[in-house]
Amino acid sequence: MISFDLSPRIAEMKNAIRSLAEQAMRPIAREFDEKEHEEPHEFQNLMWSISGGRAFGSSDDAPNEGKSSGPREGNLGACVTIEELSWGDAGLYLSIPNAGLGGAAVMAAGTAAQKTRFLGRFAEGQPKWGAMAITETHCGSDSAAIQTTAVRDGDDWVLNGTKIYCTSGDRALRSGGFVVVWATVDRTAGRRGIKSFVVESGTPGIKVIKVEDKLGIRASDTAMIVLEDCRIPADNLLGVAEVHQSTEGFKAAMATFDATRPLVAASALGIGQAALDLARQELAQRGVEIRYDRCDAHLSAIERDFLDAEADLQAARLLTWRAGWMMDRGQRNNLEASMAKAKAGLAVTRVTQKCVEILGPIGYSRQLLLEKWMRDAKINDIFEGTQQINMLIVARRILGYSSKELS
Amino acid sequence: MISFDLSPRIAEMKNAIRSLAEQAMRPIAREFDEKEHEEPHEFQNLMWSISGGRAFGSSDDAPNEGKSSGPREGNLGACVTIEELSWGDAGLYLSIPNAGLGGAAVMAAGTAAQKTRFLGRFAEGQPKWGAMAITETHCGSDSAAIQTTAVRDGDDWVLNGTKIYCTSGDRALRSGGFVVVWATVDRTAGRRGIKSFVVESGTPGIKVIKVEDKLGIRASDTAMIVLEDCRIPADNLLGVAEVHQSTEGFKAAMATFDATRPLVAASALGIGQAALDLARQELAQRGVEIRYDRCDAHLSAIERDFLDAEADLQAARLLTWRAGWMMDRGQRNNLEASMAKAKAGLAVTRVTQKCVEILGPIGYSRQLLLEKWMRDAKINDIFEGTQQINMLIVARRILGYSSKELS
Amino acid sequence: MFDLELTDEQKLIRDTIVSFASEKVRPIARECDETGTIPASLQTQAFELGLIHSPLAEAHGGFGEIRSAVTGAIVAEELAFGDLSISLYLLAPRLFAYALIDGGSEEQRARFLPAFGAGPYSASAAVVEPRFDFDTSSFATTARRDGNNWILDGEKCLVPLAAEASAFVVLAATPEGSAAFIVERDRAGLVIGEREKNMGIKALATHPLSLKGVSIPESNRLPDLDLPRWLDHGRVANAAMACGLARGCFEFARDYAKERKAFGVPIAQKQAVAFMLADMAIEVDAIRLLTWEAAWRLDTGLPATTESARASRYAASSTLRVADNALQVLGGHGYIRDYPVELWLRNARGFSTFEGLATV
Amino acid sequence: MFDLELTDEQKLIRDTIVSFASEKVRPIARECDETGTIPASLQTQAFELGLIHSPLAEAHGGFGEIRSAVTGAIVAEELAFGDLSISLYLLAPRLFAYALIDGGSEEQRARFLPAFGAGPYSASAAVVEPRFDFDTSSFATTARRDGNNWILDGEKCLVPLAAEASAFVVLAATPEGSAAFIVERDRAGLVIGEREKNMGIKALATHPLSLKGVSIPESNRLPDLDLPRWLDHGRVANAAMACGLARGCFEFARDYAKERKAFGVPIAQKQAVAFMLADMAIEVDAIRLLTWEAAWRLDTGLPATTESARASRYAASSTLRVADNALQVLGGHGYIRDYPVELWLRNARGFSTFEGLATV
Repeated sequence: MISFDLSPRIAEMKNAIRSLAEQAMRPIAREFDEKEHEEPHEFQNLMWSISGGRAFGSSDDAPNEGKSSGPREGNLGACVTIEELSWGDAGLYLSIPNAGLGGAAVMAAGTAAQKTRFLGRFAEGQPKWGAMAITETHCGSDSAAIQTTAVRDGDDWVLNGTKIYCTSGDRALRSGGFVVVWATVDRTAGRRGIKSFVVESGTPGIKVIKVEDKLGIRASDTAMIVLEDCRIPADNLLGVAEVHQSTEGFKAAMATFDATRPLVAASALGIGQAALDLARQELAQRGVEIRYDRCDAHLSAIERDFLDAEADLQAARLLTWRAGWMMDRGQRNNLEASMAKAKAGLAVTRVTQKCVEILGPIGYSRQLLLEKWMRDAKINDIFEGTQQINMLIVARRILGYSSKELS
Repeated sequence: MISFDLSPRIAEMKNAIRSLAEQAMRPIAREFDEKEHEEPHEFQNLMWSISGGRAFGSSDDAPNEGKSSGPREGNLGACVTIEELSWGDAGLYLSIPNAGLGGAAVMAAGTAAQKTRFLGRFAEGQPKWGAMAITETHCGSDSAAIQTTAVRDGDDWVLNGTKIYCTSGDRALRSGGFVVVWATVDRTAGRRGIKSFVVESGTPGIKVIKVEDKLGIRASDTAMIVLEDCRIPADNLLGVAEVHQSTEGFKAAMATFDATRPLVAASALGIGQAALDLARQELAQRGVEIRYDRCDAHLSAIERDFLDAEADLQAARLLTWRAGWMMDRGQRNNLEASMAKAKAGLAVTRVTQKCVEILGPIGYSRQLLLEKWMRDAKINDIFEGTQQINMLIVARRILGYSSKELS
Repeated sequence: MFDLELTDEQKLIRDTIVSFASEKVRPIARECDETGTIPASLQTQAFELGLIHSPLAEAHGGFGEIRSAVTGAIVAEELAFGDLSISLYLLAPRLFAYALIDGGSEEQRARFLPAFGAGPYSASAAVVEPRFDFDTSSFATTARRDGNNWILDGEKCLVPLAAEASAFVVLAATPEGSAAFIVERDRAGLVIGEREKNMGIKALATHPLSLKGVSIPESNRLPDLDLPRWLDHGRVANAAMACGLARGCFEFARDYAKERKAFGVPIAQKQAVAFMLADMAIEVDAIRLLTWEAAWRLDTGLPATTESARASRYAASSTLRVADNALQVLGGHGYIRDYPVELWLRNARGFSTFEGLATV
Repeated sequence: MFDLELTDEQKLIRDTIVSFASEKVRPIARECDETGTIPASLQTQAFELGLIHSPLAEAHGGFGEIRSAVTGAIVAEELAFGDLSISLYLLAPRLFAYALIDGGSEEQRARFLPAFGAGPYSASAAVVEPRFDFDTSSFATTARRDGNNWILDGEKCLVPLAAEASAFVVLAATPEGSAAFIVERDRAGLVIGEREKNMGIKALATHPLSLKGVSIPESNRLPDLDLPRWLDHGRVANAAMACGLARGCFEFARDYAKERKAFGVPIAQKQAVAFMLADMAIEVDAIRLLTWEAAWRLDTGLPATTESARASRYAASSTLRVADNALQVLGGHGYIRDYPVELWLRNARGFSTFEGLATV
């Protein structure tokens, strides 16, 4: 039956995370924007201790897995949680130690043994990060064009190549975590040749050569990683042996995104909501209240902009929740995940830009966090599939086209 | 030296046409919207007598051609004139007897002898129309896919095929005018095979089988024309004999659009300006004045919408004037013509839709002409190259791509 | 907890309306628009579907069903997918009936509702006023006390079914705030004006109502109508209809774009067209989710003005964009009346111009 | 008659500024943004170009050139194509100098202008106030008469060159309307606040100015300044700079899109990208034409408030869209600071937040 109620468990979690965001994230948000590349250790340790290393939003966060005490709602829960964390600060959220995208890839494509082997470490010891390295200097959206190679040599794979834009890549390699590296076992085979490999922290031949300076989300590390004859055990290839021969490896890895795109969308929502909340509050302090049940002729330009921005964000939120809810029900959500990501990425870009404008010189100033949120927001239109890539996926799904028919 | 002044000649013409629009067009605009397919004879006769059959905006309207008494400004003048006529009524403007698009094609691609032969009739006798037939049921933007055939048979060409969306096609064939028909002399040759042929009124084998019911511009006739073994003299093929062997025929015909797209844009501007003028006047009557030098925080939503709409239209107007001005100077304006058409088509669509919204139930009512203008406006985003086709042309030009490289 | 699955009953209702809309409504939509008439037989069919009277008390000839705004939104979307004018035509009597069910006195219900239970019955409501700055936050139509009577003065417009309705619910400002009154068609001072001519919803006859010193007894005032709530229901219904219209546009443009070839391939294979269609698909879902959220709040008794106004506003602008883009995808075919898209564009433009016309 | 051809002189000026912007400005823009400083040597070069002092009377060390808003727009576009912050930095002294040329008394000109003719000289203007609803239609900063003096009170922000300027033109409301006053930096009650931190234009040092009972003599009031006209000039300059910034974004994104390959072809061959670039190209030209139109009206003495406000407003929103789309075309590369586009997006967002900062 149609309901927009969050379960008591999720609602409670939402409140708890909101408090955390207010108390542990907001106060240091500006600091770690300005001190780019410095670690918010205290916050990271706190989050490690709270979460027990579980990734917010990786599917191991799903409650009741295999139990019968209630419906699954782990993905929806993750959407709500991540929104709240990003309401606190999106850069700090991305700096939280957990298995991250790398963990999601292991969950999506790994064998049971691999899950145990690679994810177990997140339940113990010091904070750790997992990361995923896909993008290369000359290939972004076009993952099938990856140039990084993996060559079988006896019981090992030997990896060579350069990866860029690897979120948390530096931390993953410094912390005892791992990086999931997409590489081709056969450059002539296109996407059929693309497999994903787990490279653990401490493996010789992998190193970070640059951590990027960015427009926003500066508390998050974005690494450029070089692999030079990086040798890893044969069974660090994610999935069963047969993936070697098929496109299953690529598909499984791509399927990671069906789970993670709603989470990126959720992060976008948090930033957008933060901007709206602040703009409303600042306007209220100046005697401007937003009215909802008026026609345009009775609204000020600012009120109308605010209403439109808020509606856009709420539309994105509901699309995001739907994508998470479908995942929880075990339904394929490839279309809905891309819808949510496309809508939320664009909405948060516009919402934050508009809120800065609404507040004028104050909005543009670094006195408020608002301008930072506008900078943070834009990444959501870019990473884990740009706006354009997600629109392409939506279009293919609604039209029933293959990636060859609509490219 | 940069100037936005209209020459006295154009300014005077503008005023004269505005009076005409107010007195001869506005009063009958609603009538000939409702009586679709009826002829506004009185208006047409008036225009025939005033213009001497010269097409507003065909390049034979350029003053001082070959004389030295001043710079050419015929195209810019036509832009201004057509805007005023369309301010009066775009449907009636399109019903004015003249050589029209067919005449423009003769001017662009015809020999001197052909110009005399086909265009002379517009200086004498009863009102006549010229038309151009390009579109077919299964080819719109893709003119190179034309299926209508022209086969050489002795001293004749024999044409077979069906054409749709031929503006003034019915009137051209009833009035002693002509239709320029695009047909292929070799279906396997793509655009190289496309040539344009003049089919005169009264030629056996050409007939109108349908006049379309439309959303707007209902005073204009939009004909579906069938050619069945329609036989025309060999030298009704526009251009010199060599065009037969090259793509020049196609290119010359396409070049027609460089001249006519700014004129379509100008017509769009007239509709948009009419809507803005009316909205401003209706608002003023209700005590709402538009202020220009205020920030958003001091504007009502309606004022801001109005300002944005007006600015969009003015931007389109200046782009349109530029394209006409370049044509007058003999500069290639393919890029600028498409810029103007794309911008104006979209602007007028939005401006009229917005004005209807601004005036609420009154705007939606057929008591005012405003709702008609919204219906009329949309054609400008479609005919003589849709929005998308014009954006494609702009993109090709700025990127230096061929139509193969960017399709 | 969060759930987007319809109940089995809702699915059944939806499937029934889908059939009705595709078999009875869509096929006649163009003709109705061109002729400006809707066959009255459709009202009989709507009655058989229980569109109006199922929530009436059994004593009044209904089934005593509990109304659900969510179910109402599902029904309205599917009807409007068929045709907006016909959808408004069939649902208009609800404007009157539901106002009485929700806010009428026992006596008022007994006086008017049995007619709805007995068969198709025309009654309507007069909400909109002919002003550019009309909204439901303040009415220019006034009601003042005169002893035991109310005197109503003002101008209304866009009143559906006005030519045949037996009575109207009229919204007016009183010194104590806005209120709703029953005005029978034969009351002195009530003049039903000439049929309005609008750009869209042309199949639906709407009329202006002029009230000049119309005197009605206190017993014609709806004593218990939560007017803001009733208007919220109206906004949700509007948004749901916009969703149906937008979905119609999207599906038509999608199918067309897959069929229509240019430059050797279906135009849907061109990114410029494909992205427009993707945007349309996203917007249809976005409108529906915002609408359902507001509807769900109404059903659960939560405050819903923010959400219903948001859904209605979003739906109005988004549906216009969808319809405009659908026309653009069709190009020339979009502009001629052999295809339905120009009709949908005209109808779509209506949403933001007549807030409050439709309800529940 | 209508003409879009520059004069030979304008072409020469443009070419000079193009060289300067490409050789001296663009190469240091990123470093200036990151460090928050602009080399003072640029001011010397700007002086050599005559950017500020050429319209001064020869007696004041200038060339007595007649100012043209059109030429000014050409210069501002090219400078901002180099970098917005540096452009504002170099042009800021005009805020002061031109106000005196246009509206100062003989005595005021003799007192202040020779310094501009002698070499780089810092003076500025305080226009913007730190309010969300600031615009130039009404100032919260007040000036009231006190005998032969004026007492100024209020808060200003976004004042360029404030740390070094010898004097400011301060705009304030008087009982007779808005007026402009010269306030020397050492006047009692004038406090120059800490350097502001903004999202963009970070290379340019701006400061708030606090005026608390600042007393200045009547002779510091600009007697003949047509303030609305002066503000119109400012809007045109703003719009011209926005055009330069937008053009920079467009050209960079266009070149990138032709180089960058995905799925085997340059991304510029994908309609989604190509259409974004086409839109950017159209917008750049649209901004320029609106700007030139307003500038031409100023030069010919026609009323220009409508046109300059329109150009400025259009430019602000359009440039933001262009910059945002440029970033989108670059994808990940757009988001990192190795590329200039993120800097341009931050700067572009400034236009609608600080109307009135810049003037010819």
